[in-house]
Amino acid sequence: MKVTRPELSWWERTYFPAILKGMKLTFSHIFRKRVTLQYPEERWTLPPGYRGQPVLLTGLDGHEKCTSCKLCQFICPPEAIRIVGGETELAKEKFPKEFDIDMGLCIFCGYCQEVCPVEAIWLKDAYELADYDRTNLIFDKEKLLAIGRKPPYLPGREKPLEEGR
Amino acid sequence: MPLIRIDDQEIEAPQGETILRVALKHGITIPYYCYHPALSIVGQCRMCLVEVKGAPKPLTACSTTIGALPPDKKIEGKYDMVVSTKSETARKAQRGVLEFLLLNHPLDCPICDQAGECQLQEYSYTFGDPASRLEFEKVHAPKRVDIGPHVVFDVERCIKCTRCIRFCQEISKTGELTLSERGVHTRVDTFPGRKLDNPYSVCTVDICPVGALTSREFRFKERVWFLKSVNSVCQECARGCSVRVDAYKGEVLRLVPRDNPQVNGPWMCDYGRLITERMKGLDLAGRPLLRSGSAWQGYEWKDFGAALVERVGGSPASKSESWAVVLSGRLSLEEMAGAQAVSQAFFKRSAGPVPDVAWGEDDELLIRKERRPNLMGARLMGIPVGEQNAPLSGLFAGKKAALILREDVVGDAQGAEKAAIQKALGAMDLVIVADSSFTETARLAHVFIPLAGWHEMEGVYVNFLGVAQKTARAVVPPRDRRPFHEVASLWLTAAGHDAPEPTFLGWHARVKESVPGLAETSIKELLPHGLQVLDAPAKKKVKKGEGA
Amino acid sequence: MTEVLKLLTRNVGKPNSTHVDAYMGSGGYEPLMTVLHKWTPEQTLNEVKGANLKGRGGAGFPAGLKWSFLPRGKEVLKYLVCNADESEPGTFKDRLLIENDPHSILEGIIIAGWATQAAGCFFYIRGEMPAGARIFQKAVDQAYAKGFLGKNILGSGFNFDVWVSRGAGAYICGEETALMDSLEGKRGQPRLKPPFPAGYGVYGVPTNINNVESYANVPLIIKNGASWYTAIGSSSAPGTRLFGISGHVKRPGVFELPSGVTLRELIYEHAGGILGDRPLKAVIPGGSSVPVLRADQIDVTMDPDGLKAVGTMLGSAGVIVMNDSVCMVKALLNLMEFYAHESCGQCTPCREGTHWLELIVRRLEEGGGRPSDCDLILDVAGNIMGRTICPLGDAAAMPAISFVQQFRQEFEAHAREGRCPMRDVRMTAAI
Amino acid sequence: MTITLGHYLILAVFLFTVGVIGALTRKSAIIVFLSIELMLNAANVVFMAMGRYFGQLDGAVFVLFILAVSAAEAAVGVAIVVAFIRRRGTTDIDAANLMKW
Amino acid sequence: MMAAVVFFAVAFLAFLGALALVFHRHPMVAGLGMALSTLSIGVLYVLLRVPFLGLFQAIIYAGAVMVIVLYIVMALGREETGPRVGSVQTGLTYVAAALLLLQFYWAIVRSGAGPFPEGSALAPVTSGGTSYPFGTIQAFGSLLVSHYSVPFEVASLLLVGAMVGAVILSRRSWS
Amino acid sequence: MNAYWPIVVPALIKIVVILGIVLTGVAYTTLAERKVSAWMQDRRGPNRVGPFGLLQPVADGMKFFFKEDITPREAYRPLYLLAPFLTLFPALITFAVIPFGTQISVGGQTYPLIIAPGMDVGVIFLLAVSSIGVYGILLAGWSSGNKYSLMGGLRSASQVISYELGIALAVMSVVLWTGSFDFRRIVDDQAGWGHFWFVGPQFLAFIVFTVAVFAETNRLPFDLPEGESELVAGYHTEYSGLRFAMFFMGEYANMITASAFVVLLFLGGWNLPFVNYAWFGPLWGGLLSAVVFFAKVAVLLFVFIWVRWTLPRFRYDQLMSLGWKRLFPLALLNLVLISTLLVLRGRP
Amino acid sequence: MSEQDVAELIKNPEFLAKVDRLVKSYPRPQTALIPILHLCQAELRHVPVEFQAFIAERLGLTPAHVRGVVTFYEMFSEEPHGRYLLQVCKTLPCMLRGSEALLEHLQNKLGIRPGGTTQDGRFSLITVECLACCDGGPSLMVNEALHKSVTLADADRILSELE
Repeated sequence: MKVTRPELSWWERTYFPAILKGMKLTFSHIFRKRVTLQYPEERWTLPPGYRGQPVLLTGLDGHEKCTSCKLCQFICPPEAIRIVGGETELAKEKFPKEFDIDMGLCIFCGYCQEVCPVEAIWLKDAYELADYDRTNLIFDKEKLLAIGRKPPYLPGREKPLEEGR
Repeated sequence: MPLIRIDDQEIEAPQGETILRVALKHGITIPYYCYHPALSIVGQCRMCLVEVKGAPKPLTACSTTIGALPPDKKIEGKYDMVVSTKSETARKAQRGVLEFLLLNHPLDCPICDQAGECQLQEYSYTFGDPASRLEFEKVHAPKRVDIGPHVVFDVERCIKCTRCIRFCQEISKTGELTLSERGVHTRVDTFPGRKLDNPYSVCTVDICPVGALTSREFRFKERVWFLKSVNSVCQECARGCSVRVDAYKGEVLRLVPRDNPQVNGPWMCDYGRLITERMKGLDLAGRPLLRSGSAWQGYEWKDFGAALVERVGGSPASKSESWAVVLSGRLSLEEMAGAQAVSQAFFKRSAGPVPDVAWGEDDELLIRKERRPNLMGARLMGIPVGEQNAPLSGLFAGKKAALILREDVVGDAQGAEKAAIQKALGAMDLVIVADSSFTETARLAHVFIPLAGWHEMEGVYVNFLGVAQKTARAVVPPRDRRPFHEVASLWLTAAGHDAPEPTFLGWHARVKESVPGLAETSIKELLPHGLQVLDAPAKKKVKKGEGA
Repeated sequence: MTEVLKLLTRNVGKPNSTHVDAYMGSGGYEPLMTVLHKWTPEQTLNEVKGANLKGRGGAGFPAGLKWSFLPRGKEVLKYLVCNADESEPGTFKDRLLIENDPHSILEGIIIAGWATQAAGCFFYIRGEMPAGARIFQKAVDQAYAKGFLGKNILGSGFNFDVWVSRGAGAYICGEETALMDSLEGKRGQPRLKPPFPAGYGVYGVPTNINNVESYANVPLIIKNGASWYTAIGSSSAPGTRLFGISGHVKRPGVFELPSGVTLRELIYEHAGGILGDRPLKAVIPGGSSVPVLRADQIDVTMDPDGLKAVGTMLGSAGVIVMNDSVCMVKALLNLMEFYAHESCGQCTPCREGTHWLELIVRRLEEGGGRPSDCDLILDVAGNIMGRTICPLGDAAAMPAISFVQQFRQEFEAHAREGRCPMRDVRMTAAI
Repeated sequence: MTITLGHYLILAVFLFTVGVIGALTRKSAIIVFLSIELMLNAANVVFMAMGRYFGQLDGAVFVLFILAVSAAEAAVGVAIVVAFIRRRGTTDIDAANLMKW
Repeated sequence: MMAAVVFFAVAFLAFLGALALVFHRHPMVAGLGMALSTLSIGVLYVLLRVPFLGLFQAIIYAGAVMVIVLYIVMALGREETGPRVGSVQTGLTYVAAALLLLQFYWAIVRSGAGPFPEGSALAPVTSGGTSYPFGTIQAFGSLLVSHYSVPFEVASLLLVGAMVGAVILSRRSWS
Repeated sequence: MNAYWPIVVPALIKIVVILGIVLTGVAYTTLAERKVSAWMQDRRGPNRVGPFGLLQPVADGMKFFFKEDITPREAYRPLYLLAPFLTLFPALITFAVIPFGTQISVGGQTYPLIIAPGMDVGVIFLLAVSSIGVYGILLAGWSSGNKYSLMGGLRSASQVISYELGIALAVMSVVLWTGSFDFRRIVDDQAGWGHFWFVGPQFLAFIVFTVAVFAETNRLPFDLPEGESELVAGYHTEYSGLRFAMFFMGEYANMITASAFVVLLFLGGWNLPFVNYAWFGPLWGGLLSAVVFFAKVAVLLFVFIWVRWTLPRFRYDQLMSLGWKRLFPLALLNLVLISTLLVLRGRP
Repeated sequence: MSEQDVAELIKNPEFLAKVDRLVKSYPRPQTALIPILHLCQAELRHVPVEFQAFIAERLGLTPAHVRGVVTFYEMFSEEPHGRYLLQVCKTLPCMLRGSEALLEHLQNKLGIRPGGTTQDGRFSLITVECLACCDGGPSLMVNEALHKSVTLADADRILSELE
């Protein structure tokens, strides 16, 4: 593409006018309204669909919905998810004996939520996950379930999946 | 031969051959479920419907045979048959059948072990409609049916292709399975109280095109797309079935037969597969150990060669006749070559004998009573093979030192024989044991060499039919175990002897020198189906599959 | 009004008609003796061929031609099968013959055996006809006693056996290969064709299979000659046919008529008209598995060509008549339940498709349907049609398609109103 | 203690000698060049000290000239070194054994 | 007293820098040694009451010449070159250096300037033939543009020539 | 020795005071930088530590103090350790010759507000010392053993050398004008009736000098040595903790020096138009002059920050071309013009 | 219960003779399977798995095969039905002639649903597909006896005769 550059006068070629104009602009900003959010005191209203802490959900029967299909483990770009599957007496046959998410690796992409066929994993609106110890960032099944949501779910977010097929 | 056209491809096909076989042979995709190359043709899944010119309705490719037309009736002047697998008619038929198959098939792919290697899944993507038109409750049937000791049956997932039933009728000839009920309630079933319990029962899992039959041992272990597969050889009997070893994260999770008409067809026995279960119980060896008194001392490999040389050289039993060198039929050819070289260099005698361990009986299909995969290899290498099940205590009588490779002579012996061997070994000056697990024999050793398991190394094995096959490394040994040929290189070089490179290829070159059948062959020829290096003695034919 | 003939049904109603002596008293077994003593098997075969006897089981394949497919010669082991598994809804003509005139069937079988030099015949009768089985078994025993069966029949050197075998309640066993499987003591699942029974039948032996009525025609042909036979009825399907009329007619029953008779005549003359004198709504002219006809389509001759012209088939000539009290959706539901129940479960489209059709039609009938269901039925049935091993798939699909095509408004009315519009109309039962 | 002219001269002498050693023994062209500069600086010290001794600024003027010259020399010298390295890939003056460029 | 302390400290640093230049294997350290040396000499100039010349020394030698040299050394990478220890030339050089030292010493002694006689004490600051005090820029400038005007111009010519030469030499190509 | 006390004690006091002011200035310049940056971006800036974030520099300093000090394996250790000092010390030493006010008289004694009052070649001294400062950058870049650091060092060195020419020539024209290298003379020449701040008569020099000073201090738009998008953080990429803090302080100290330099040469030093400090008495006049001086410096520091958020970074070849092809000729031209003017005016 | 019955049955020489006769009467023994199963169904009113195993061995078939056959055919059941098996034809021609009413009537009268057995074990009610007497619909088959054109009154009479 051909870009036509404006013909500049000698004065303009020194760039002083442009520089001064720019300085004026930046200076004027000093007096504008501040947009900073005073974080711990003020907080965002999170938009719906905000992708924060991934958690595990339970079904109406109180058991985790996860069937250990490992699609999330497969899709997870940073390989933050580790699942050990096992057989259960429940109708779903299979359940995760172990289910870890390494929050140190998680990039909150939400692929796991997207790919989960049973809507067992969900990115909740929690985002304050910092810790002093990396090992504390590996969230195991119990923890993920504990911070996960239990039915009955809040209205408006998403309807709980019908149990069974 | 009749000239036919399938889609745009002109093919000369033998008369009487089915369309499906011809198409498969020429790389044309026709979906199918009930057809299996090693089983009879029933044509009941109706998935392989194709359009045949002149036929009023689509025909099943698996059962429609090719015939010759008289010259004046040839289609388009030259073809005996014109088949279309992609025409609107054919596609519609395939789509329709697939829709029917999926009607009552549960959508539990996330749970199903077959997901990832499921023909129903694959064809659904290729041929099916994205959405189901069924708006009714699916027909429910029992799940997790305990159909046999190694097989679990999910009735809902079954698409009634009857491959498993035909397998039991035609291959294992045990007939445990049948269809029961009828209509939409038709299901595969056993007789009450009689399980699917034959030595080949897991083959039904292999041939099940969906996840209806699952292996109890592999069930829910791992999703198949995580598995890393290598071609290998089963180690459990002299048949040496061609297998595929599927492993994940350093653990061998299952063995699946590879279709090899020369050896095992598409089948393998349950006993061979259960090696994954037996491996779990093994106390897998770590690093080289030397014993003085009752204390074991661990070594690094780099120091171990010298330690070995010193221990052997310093032992009073340095005369050749005082050494017993017992090899195993579990050693690969390369390891045998290594053992032979070590034996000649340090003990001034040739290695052997190789005990011929046998139990059970040969059956009509695959299982051999000789339990070592490489006995024929030992014979080819010129290493003497003992009498079948001959007691081993005689080998150690009067000897002062022993080198025992991959054979748990103590653990495998019984009663008085066991005591005799224990006594003989206990009285020796120097016992060197090399194995991949710390066996009972190893407890009596002065030197223990940790060997890589068969799944952790490459090697060539010759089965009783004289077919040489190569294994590949399925798993990197989590601890530092090595195949014996590498140990041999270490040992020989530590003493200043010439030795090949401590690699499979280095020693394989040495093997080629001593096995005439292998001399002219390349490694490539040993893959994937092996190579007949010896005329087989009265070869008993296995029912052949032709590449399912 | 076409004259009711008494050829096949000549012995029906006679006292003691099932006894061999009665049968022989009216000239029975004479044709058999004729062929055994005077005719070669070839001659016999050609005579039947010449009569152009069309199979009466439904497919209408010429019987003589079918026989000729069997390998020739005495030395080749072959079997005959008589298909007495009459289970098509609306068809009940064979029961009449079996229960009233078993010997004419038996004679036809033995003549066919002579013509084809078969070793014997399996008489496969429905399990639901225990009486028929008993009667026929008795007839066989009598025939053995008279020497019409067994070794060296009537001194001709011809050995022939008849084995009576009962089915056990499976419509599909009326299909020839399923019947053979059933005979072999297996699940009655149809076999893949080819190989055809003429090459690979019962026990893998070349086998010929014919319907009861077909066999019953054979003595008549032998007795009177092929030319006599071809003169009766229409030229394309000579001979008389046993028309069974059921449903909403005043006089249901079996009528033996030449095949050229029209449907209207059959219903209004022979069967005495519509029950309750209500208007006619629909007719299924050839057993439940053929396409249905509307009331305005009944002026057709009851032969294959005539029915083909209105898009249906003669089938097994079982006419089911429905008056205007019938809800067509309910009628179809009944048929679909039948086929779903009777599908053997072997091949996919039939196993799954019939079940699905049943579900769709039931939903329509029960009021949960939607207008698109009509097209869904057509599409699903179309997917079954011609995709199955045996004709049961077609048999289920054809009524489904024809019901929807012929009575689409009624189906749509169900969907539209969310209920069966005729649910309050009680079907007339004239009992 | 007073600092005399001798102090400056002896310092200059030492610096100069070290410069000579560097110029003659080092391989690197850059170090050789710097050694020569060091010798110049030693001379400068003498100029300055003498000028101070005689109460004349002429020594300082000379120093200024030498500064100018050495700056010029630095420019040319560095340019030569750069060009040499470009051609030979080393600063080793032994590599400069050809009488042509 | 103060001046003596400063002198010895600075002289030591100058010598140290010189030694680093010649004997340190590392060209970067060698260069830094040279820089240290020149800076120290600059301080000596200040002690000798010509402060601005000392600052010039710092600006020109330390600030320009040495920076450019080090720049080159840096750009070359970390090549290490030591002295040619053991070669004949090295031996001869040391002999020559020793002889040189002796000769200088003899010369200094002969001249009566050393070692450190009180009489060779540096003279008090005088105007030195100009109307300005010794060591001031004014004095220096007037001397430069009057008595030394011709050498001054020649030096500037030399500088221009050197500049042109450097540019020509470091041109990659003439294209 | 007693003769020294009247000189040494006030000098020591002045050193302590000036260093205190400068180091505090450095600290708060960092805060100012962050605050002003924030304002210009409609943010608030640091406001957590202390009122309005005033203790933020303390917190930062503490943090630097406790941070781990890492020496890379590839680093050439002696020089790596030396480099930060070579950056910081020259930056601080320059304050020795910068006068920051007239003088104050306490107890009959008059103390000029400069650490080294006798230095009549302060301008050259300043130039000399700042030319030494480049060693720190050069050594840091080279000794880190990191290609980014090396590139940063090389860029910085050539940039500093290139722009030093402009500075020297611009200074020269001022020196020609006043005929002295003494800051005090230069400032005095800008004081009183009939004299102008040199920003007027020496406008070209002012422009050249200011621009060059931005480059000398590696500030935007000339912060190529740090160009984080290409060079991570330039020559101090590998430094952390206290050593990094030294670079950081050095950079801000240089900014203050540069601002002071500009104020002294062109903006009239502590002079204000129509103000005579003698009016306020010997003590208060002196202090007031110092306050005015530092206020001017502060304004210039603000300009530094202001420019940072206004102008984008130069490309390296543009930087060089600006230095050599624009500023250098301009400075020469200015020198010729000034000389001509002086000759025409006939001033000695 | 069924185990005992089977044990008795397969020891009953009369029954065994019948079986043997059937086996011999066909060209190949397996053809006798369905007739034998009919025998058992008639004797025990169902075909228990024990009998299936017995007959499989007798005929040289696998038990699974026999089970497949038993479950395939409608007339064999693995669970016993009542002494009288009432089979109502529900297919179209019979439906047209009132089989629904008949079935409803029987249900009400016996208090069982199709597939059920009365508590006293006398009657089992099932629906069957076409009995091939469409002209005589609605048809009702009681064990092996076929009743045509069964009115509700007929049905009552038939039942009462059985009691």
